[in-house]
Amino acid sequence: MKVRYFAWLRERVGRAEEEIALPPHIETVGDLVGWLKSRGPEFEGAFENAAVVRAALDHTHASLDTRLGQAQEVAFFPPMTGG
Amino acid sequence: MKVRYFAWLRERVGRAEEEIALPPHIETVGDLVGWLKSRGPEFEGAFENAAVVRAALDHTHASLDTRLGQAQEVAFFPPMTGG
Amino acid sequence: MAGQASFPVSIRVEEAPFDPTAELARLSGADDMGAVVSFTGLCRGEGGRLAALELEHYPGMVEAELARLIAEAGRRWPLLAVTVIHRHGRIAVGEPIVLVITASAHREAAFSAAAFLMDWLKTRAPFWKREIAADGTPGDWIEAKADDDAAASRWDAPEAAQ
Amino acid sequence: MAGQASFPVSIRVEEAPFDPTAELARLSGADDMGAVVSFTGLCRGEGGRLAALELEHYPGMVEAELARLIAEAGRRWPLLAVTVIHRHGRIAVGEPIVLVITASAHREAAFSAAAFLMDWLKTRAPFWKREIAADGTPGDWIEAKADDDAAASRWDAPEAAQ
Repeated sequence: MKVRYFAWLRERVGRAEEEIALPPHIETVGDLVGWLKSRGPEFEGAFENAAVVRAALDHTHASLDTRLGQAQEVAFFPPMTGG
Repeated sequence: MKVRYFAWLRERVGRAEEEIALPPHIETVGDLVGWLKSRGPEFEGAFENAAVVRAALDHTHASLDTRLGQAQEVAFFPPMTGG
Repeated sequence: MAGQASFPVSIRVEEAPFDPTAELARLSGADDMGAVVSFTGLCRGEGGRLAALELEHYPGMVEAELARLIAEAGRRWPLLAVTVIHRHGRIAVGEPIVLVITASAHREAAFSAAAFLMDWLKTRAPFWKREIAADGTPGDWIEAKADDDAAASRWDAPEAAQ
Repeated sequence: MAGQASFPVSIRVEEAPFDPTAELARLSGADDMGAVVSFTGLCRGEGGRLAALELEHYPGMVEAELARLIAEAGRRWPLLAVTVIHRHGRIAVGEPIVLVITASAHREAAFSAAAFLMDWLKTRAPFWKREIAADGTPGDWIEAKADDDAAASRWDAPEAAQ
């Protein structure tokens, strides 16, 4: 699965995207966040405040309890500030 | 005093404007309407439905009880339909 | 409703067609101009029934009333510029009739002021429309709509101005 | 939020500056197009503090999300055309960032749809702004505003679609 990061989340985790092999029992976006946070302090820091992290599955907004299902790409980013 | 008429009011009274010498005791826009209606059937017809007649004094919206005061120009017209 | 606006105001009432895009381009952005809203009102053909509209107006009062409406908008919202152009005479189907442009630092003020100006212009600026049928025959004067009165009256209460 | 709009839609997400007036001119008036509203969002200088904004975006998702927002607007109001252009990359003070154009038969639909699209775009389209100071130094990421969330949420209830 491709994971992408944007804006200050990208800066904090130190990469724009990566391919990950999903470990077993990771079923929802929230499960994935929990697993990512276990990978090191840069992830722990980036995801420490869940209230300001947004997610998308295959280009569609998702919430922490959205199931990953067959999604090819998951993205994490701060609240949007376009327009 | 100059009196001007617009749109279907102009058509019904058969003129776009006229100079009138205000008779005594005509103090408000409503008084003037009453006097105009006494001038003939075209005025009687034009002003028969007071609810659809608007007035302005010197280019400012006025109501039936607005006093004519020193106004130089009074205008009568239907509800506006610009824009 | 008295008083002058404290920002650049352009008011034009004219017979010739105008180009809304050229008018929008005329607006030079100040450092703090973050939002520009434009409204263009066009002559509808009503499914081929009409060739044009004929607009009568009250010269002098139109300009004075538009200036009063713009000054009122300036008291309600922090505006940086306003343009209002309104045509009179014969306006063919597809041509613009009216253009309102409002500029502000933020979008809410620009949107609200533009909607307010259009709603009040419709019920307060002395213009009257008559239909010209597809075969060129002058038709009826258009009647004022209760909808337009309702749209204008939503701005009556001071608390509606935010 | 699924589905396609039934009217002409133009969505562009690009780095180069665009000309809002040229985009407005591109809209050809249908017989029943009586109202066109445009919103242009410009880069403010914040009193000389900023030189530019740098906009990061999520290619692919931006276009998909904008298409969903426009389709939703089309379900709420009888629209005849919608254009949305949004830039990314470096945007100098005074330059346009975003343009939304909505066309309808009547002004209320065009105004409401434009305001709706801007409110939802601000909170749902994946763009992130960072300040570039007057001396060229990259500054902070701009934080999302509670005001913008409030503006977006006023469209949540179906009855707010009027």
